[in-house]
Amino acid sequence: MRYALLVQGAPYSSQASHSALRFAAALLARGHNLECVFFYHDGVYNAARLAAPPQDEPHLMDAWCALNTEYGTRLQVCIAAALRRGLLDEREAARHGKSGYSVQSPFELTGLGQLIDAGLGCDRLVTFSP
Amino acid sequence: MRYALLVQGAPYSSQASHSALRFAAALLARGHNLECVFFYHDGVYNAARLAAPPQDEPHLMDAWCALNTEYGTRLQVCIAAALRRGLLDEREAARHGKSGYSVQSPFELTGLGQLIDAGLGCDRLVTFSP
Amino acid sequence: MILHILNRSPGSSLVYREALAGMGPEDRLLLIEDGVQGALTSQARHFESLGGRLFALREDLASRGLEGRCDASVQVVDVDGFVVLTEEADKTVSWF
Amino acid sequence: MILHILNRSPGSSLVYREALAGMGPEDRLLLIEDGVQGALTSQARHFESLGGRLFALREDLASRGLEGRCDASVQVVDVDGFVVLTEEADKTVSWF
Amino acid sequence: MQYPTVPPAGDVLVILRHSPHGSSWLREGLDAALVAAAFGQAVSLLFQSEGVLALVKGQGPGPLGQKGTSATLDMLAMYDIESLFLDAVALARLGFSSDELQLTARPVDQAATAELIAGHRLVLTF
Amino acid sequence: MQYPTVPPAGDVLVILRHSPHGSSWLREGLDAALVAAAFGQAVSLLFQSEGVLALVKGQGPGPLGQKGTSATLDMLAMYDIESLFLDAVALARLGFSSDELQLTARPVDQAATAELIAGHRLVLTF
Repeated sequence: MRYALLVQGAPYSSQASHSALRFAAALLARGHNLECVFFYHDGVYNAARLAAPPQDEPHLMDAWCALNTEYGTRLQVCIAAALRRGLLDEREAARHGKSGYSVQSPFELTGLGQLIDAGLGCDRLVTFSP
Repeated sequence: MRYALLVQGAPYSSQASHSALRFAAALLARGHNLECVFFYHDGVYNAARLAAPPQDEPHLMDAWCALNTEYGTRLQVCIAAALRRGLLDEREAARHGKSGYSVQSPFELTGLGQLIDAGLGCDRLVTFSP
Repeated sequence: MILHILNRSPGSSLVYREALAGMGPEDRLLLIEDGVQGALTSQARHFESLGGRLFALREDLASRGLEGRCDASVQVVDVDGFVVLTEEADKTVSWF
Repeated sequence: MILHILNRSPGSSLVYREALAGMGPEDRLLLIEDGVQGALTSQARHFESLGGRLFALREDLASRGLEGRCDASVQVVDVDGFVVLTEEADKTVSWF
Repeated sequence: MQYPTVPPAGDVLVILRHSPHGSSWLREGLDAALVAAAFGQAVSLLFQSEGVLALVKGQGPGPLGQKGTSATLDMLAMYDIESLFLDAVALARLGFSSDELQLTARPVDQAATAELIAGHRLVLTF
Repeated sequence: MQYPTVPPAGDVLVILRHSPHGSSWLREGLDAALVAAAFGQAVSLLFQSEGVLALVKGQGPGPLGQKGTSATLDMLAMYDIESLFLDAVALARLGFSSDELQLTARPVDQAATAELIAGHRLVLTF
């Protein structure tokens, strides 16, 4: 089946990201496809490229990126939720006259329409919230 | 009296920052001093330098910075909470081998000891949480 | 006297029980943010043990359209009153 | 059949009431994260209307040291079982 | 009070469980509903639990001019979102009646809530 | 069960209301307690509500190896944090008894909780 996940919890603050990643691994192991993970509300903080967790803790961002590399899962971040929270890719940073950027590929800033598409287009959408 | 605030809510996600800023304005108007604002838990996200909120909404980061400029209030961010959430100043970014940075002056990354100091050294500590 | 500050509604969160458990006989409770729902006539019974020691923040009531629906047992204060409450208290404890 | 997923404990959050209100007679409820507290023998009464349709995630029970304290009415599933539950359901609804 | 026994079905049901101002959940949920409608989906809203407070009249800006959500509610009709429901139990518990609200929403009880959820292809809770 | 009528006073009381794994509140609260103790303050801990689950035996890592807090509890003694209290009502509600816990903490009832809060200069809730 084609799955999509919606993640709404900030990494390290809530268990949402951990639960979603564990669920992702299990569904892939059962032969399903994970089309995309959509990050909304505080879930957008998962895309913060500078995250530097202690070495004895899971590196959530690396785990997200591995989903993209190994399975082609798209990592889509709600742009409206991201901008107000300080998560800008190079293009948005330029557009807002800011130097530097805080989001990079494979995370992509995108509109909420992608969430609706994923929710209606995939066979299953599973939400992990704080 | 000498006040300190502890802010633990992410900006825009919870009302904590708005409440704290309003309370700060009121205590200053009554002639008190606001020695510092300490950011912990998801409150550290208030220090994200790239925040680009819509123009018809309050710019929380600018409001924090104004407290520092006008009243000398120190803006102290728990370094351990910040690093795992992707909030690094130039020094920490260099130390972790990352290009770019997401926190800048007048926000300062500091240890939790500053929170204890503020809590015991000031006359009042008021906490705003999500 | 300690000022306790509660920002959750008794209709969705049970933290108000711990806030009440932590209060001494002179302590005061201020409802802010979503906590002001507890000041509604329909909700104030959760705090009836407090007698005259229950407060709610006017600005948070007003922004929610709830200012006219407070229980008579609640003292409504604006943010300056919030500061005064912290001045009068030995310390504050926030419940969330 | 719809799979409802609840990650809050009935001891601190009242969202379990809305989750139950949203459930049809064939729907299932899976407790995850802090929600697994609801699977404790002491807490499972909140979900007694569900009969055999209450599940709890084994890994979240185990990491909290609660695996041995589940009520007999709860079906404990691991994360593979969680995926199976989503396969069998028409859709999922998360309550938090 | 009359409860619909068979609520209309649709593509997307957005359940709003949070009150205005305290968090961004309500606003972000409404945004998701507006976008779904703009993409041509048939959208229903269910104001549940504290979410019914979104419908209270006379709301204003929060501290620092924090935007609320009542202006967004006025946009629902423009987006053809007219399938509005509210949690009758929660409304009564908070001491409000339906005719005191900014918008008209159909009160639903527990059975109708479950039918609403079953009747939509995608259900998002905020 | 005996409740202390006059709990010891101290500099800093850290109230832990959240359970392990579900959020970072418990860990961040414990970190604050350890730092306060390292700075020479007399620190007390109160495990309240779901926070009493921090004391349950047999905890392990969460998904992906997410660290829990039980190793941190073992460090409390090293930091001279020996003034530990727990919410007797919450423990009973969850169906546990004091002797099933990883650490010994004195059960407190409502009156003792208020005294604990009054008896410390700084009270932080997590």
